[in-house]
Amino acid sequence: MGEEIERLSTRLKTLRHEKRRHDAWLTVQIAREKDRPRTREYIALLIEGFEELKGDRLRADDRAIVGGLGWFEGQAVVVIGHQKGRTLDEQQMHNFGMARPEGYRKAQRLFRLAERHKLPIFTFVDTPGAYPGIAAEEGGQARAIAETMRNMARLSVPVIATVIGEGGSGGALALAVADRVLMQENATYSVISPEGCAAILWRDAEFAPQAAEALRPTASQLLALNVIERVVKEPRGGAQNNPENAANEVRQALRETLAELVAIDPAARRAQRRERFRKLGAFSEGSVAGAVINALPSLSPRPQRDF
Amino acid sequence: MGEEIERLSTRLKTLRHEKRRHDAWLTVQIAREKDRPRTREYIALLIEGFEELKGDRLRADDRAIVGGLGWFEGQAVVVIGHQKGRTLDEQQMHNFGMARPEGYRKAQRLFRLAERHKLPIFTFVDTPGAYPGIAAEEGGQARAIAETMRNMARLSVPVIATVIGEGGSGGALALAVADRVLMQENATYSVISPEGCAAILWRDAEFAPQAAEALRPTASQLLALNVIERVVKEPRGGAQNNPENAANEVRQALRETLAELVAIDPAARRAQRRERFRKLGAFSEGSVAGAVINALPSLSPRPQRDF
Amino acid sequence: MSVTVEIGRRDDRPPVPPGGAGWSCPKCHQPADPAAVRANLQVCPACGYHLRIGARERIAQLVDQGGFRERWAALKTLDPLEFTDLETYPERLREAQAKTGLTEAIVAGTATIASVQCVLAVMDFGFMGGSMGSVVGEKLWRAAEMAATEGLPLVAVCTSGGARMQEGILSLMQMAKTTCAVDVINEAGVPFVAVLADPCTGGVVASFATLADICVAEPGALLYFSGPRVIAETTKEELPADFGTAERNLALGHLDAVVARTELRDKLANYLRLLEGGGTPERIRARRARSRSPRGLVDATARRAKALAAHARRPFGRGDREAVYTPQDIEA
Amino acid sequence: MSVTVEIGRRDDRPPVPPGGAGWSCPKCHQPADPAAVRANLQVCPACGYHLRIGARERIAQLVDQGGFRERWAALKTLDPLEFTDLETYPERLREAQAKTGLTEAIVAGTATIASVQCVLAVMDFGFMGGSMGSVVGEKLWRAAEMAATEGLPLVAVCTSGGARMQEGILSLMQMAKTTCAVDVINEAGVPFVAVLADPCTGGVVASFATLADICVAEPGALLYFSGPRVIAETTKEELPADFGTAERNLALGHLDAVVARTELRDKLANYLRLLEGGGTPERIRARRARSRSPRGLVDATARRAKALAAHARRPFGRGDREAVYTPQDIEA
Ligand SMILES: [Zn+2]
Ligand SMILES: [Zn+2]
Repeated sequence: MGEEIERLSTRLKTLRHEKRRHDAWLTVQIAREKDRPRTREYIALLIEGFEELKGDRLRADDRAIVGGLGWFEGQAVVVIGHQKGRTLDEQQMHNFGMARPEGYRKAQRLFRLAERHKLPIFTFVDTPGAYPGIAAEEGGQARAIAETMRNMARLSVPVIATVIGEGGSGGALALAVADRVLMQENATYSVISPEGCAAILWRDAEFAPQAAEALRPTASQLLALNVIERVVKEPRGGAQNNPENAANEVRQALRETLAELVAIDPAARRAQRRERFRKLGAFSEGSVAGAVINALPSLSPRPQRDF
Repeated sequence: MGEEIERLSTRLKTLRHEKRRHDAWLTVQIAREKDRPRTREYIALLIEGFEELKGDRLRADDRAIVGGLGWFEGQAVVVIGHQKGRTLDEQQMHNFGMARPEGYRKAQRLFRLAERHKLPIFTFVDTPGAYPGIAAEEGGQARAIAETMRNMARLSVPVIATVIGEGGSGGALALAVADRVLMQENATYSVISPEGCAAILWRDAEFAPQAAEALRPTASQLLALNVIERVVKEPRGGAQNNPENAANEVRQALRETLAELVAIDPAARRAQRRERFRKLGAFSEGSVAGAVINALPSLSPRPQRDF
Repeated sequence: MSVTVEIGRRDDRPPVPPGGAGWSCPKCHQPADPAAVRANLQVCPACGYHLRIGARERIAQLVDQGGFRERWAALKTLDPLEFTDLETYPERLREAQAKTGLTEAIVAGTATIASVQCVLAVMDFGFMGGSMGSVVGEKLWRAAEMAATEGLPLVAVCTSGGARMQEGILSLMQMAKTTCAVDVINEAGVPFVAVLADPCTGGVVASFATLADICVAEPGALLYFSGPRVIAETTKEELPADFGTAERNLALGHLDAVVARTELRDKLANYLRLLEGGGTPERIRARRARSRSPRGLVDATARRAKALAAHARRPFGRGDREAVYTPQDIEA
Repeated sequence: MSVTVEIGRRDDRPPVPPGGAGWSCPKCHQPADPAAVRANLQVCPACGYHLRIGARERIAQLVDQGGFRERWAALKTLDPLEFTDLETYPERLREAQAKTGLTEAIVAGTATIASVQCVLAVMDFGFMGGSMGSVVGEKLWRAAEMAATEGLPLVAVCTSGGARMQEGILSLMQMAKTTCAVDVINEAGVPFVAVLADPCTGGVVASFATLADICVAEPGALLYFSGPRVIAETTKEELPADFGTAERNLALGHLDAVVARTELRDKLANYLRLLEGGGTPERIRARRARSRSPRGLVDATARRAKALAAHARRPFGRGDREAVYTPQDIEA
């Protein structure tokens, strides 16, 4: 009987493991779902009187990032988000949501506009990553991302980032140095794509599902790691099945989060934002017993839904 | 006898007029003199331990503007200037001192460096104007100049501009929104080149000497118009005849002007800088008798030197 | 010191499009009834070509009925350099005044645009090519200062050939002066929106105009610092056919939007309301009190009234400050 | 909590250039005496090719004799994601530790560089490709905080392959964390100079490294966010032969200067003195007092002493403030 218990226990472990892998990989697929609502859809559903503001004031208007002004429940806000597009034409026009330095600099100049006029900022994150082209690199992609993060960190106005699809690497983080990071149930956020990770560490992109599991890119996992503050529910099967419903969930999360942030003094808010990112990391400080810093809550993945 | 007086008086007027024209045009020639010391020469003669800092942090390093850090009499300063070059090779390398947007943005980022570390700024102005090329235009020449001016206006550190050669139009002014503007005796500073002005208003560039006279671009004339604060002496015949001596005159002017500015509270200094430019202009406010504002001192040109 | 003049909702001397009764569009060559073109805000009904309009017609198009009070109309240019080319500067000024009926290349005052109160400054290309001299600079300064002092947004409609050579170096200095005026505006935290109309070039586009919070242009407007002739002469480069157009500038990141004249009024009002959406409760209350004056609401549509109400609801939260800028605030 | 370790002026285990006794330059293929190459700071005497060096050798090259105290050496990476690919993360860490003799990809502490006191953080490409995980981020944070608190400049020598995938999202977050650390530095108004050594890529070059006041690179160093392989795979573009080199980046406006390793120490000292040249008299007096400690001046040359004196003379004037930045200070 002891043998049987061990056998069943091993089998259960394997199954759970496979389920985790399956869930992670499935979420990656849903996050990339072609029909998933994008930044423009959420703007249309959440923002009244939206006025798009184009250009980086330097050399280009990057259509992989869309930005402007509009009313959110009676409050004027600045909205900035990656724009992927749905049809192939749209996707090409928006470069699949992969921003160039011009896009990040457009975001920066909209931050300045928001700061000057004390307008809260909503960002929507939905990108496979920053565009890896020669002109983008040579046009200062690295520093453009760094500056965007620093300028977000410096803002005195409230900033809320919502990950609505793929949150890919530095190109995503550049719009997410926020007071609060919200994340839709089926969105992902990771340091590298599962395929990229598999190609490097497994030396074979076919191991993407394994990499997806290892990277723990799902909303519930990131909540456990304190990387996000809130998981935003989606309609069964994903936001694409009912965009209005998905938008309403986002609306409620934004409303409650904004109310929370508005109640904080701007200087304190900025200090807390910095502290939020300061705390992210997992390390121990050796010799001293019990001096483990930044220990994390359990990471055992909790089942989120049934398929 | 009355007739003779009239005749002589007319003749004298004509001769004075011709002398003014001659002087103005001659100064334009000296200001453009190929061997005249340029920004780099003054840096070498005035600044110890100069460290050139390149690049706009966006897309290029414009060699028409040179900038960096160095010691001026024991005080660390940021130095920024148009660079023309002397030999044809040098001139081409520096694009004849005609800056592109990248050059003005380099100046802006050096302003930020100066502001962050509370370093006074010296600028040297020596340009026929901003570069009128397609890429420069489309890369935002207009806004680059506007932003540079605005950012200079906002600085809390002391800023001294010295016109050392040609001060040509907006391309020159972009580095001259300073607390004090100094100008070498044979430098010029004007809204348009005499040739350009003649081509438009006389419809013939041959009238450049007439235009030069009309534009009143010389240091003594600009002093009378309150556009500059101080005329810096040059060796007989021009700075090129004795660069060390010319540099020593500049050094003394910079030393005295900096001492004056350092004694002012930063906020007051900034307010005064704004007021300085606010006052420039000549207009009257109609109906009210005696309400003429911004009336100017006599403009009768005083002879400056004998040739 | 300043004189105020009322301009009605419709200019009583609207410039008839070129060609009078037998007008046809200079772009698409379609004939049209001049009255219809005027009613279409001097935009060709067939192809959307935007005709140039003077300052007074522009104001009439933008403001609510009776919604403009001119200020600083008594400011007059002097002749500081005693400038003479083929004519004297005073002669040129007199000709421009006779031709346009204006005293200078800019008209400024307080205005109500679709119920939003603001300070409005409008340039006139017909007056010596909209060139910027001491009076243009001074009126812009005063407009900016009034906007800052009264907590009103500033709207500038810019069209200019550049600096006014006849004022020599002093015209160049207006670039710095108007730039400092923008700093006054920014420091006060009030909105500044610029509309660039055909053509907007030289010293104006390289100073206050492009420093606005929101900078839009009319379709087809030509915008550049150095013109095609200077570029061709200096560099021998071949210019693209659409060089300097508003549309090309939009793609190049230099404009927020290209806005058709027929939509300009509503867009401006929305921009201003949105930018004021982050002001302090005090400022909003003050604005609201002003906006409630009967005149201000005469032609407010239901949508506008709703936006206005929403605008008033907007609580921003504690710690919000009036002065946004500090001396250290050097931004790109 | 932190442990301090002394590192001498010269590393007692200098890495022999590859090939040992029979060394020849990987670039110009000229043979050279390894000892001569080491004496030349691991730069080929024939062609100037800069060999990669580890953190301890770098520190030894830069600091004055006895002029480094390591801090925060006890910080150890955890395995927050229980990450396993072909090996577990703890296994990879142990291998890296065995290979480099370091606990992590960064060594940080207080230093004296040519008599200038500073906080120094040096990365090591040999440790898991200089990848940035939680410990790299935390050490940088502490270095920045110490610089801000003690009024010392920060020098960071950066070489990295990017984020450490084995820490998943937490490695990505170090980009934001180190960026915030730069904000701490800027707010305190202390200088920050970064040296980019071959290679410096990915998350490091897209966060704190390129936000330094002065950002220089060693000759030939490769610097990029996305690497040639990713670019080629994604875009099929053909890369220029010198893609990503320090020299090309200099021409593209991304670096202040390219500095040869043999000049780096003196340059760094000059940069730091110049950037401190605008500090308040109080800060300068405090620094001067520190610099006067016997150790600080041991190998100060006459030139340096003169600069130091000049540095102390520098009066900046009244109204000078310590905190340069305000929350509103959003700069490009
Ligand atoms: Zn037409
Ligand atoms: Zn070699």
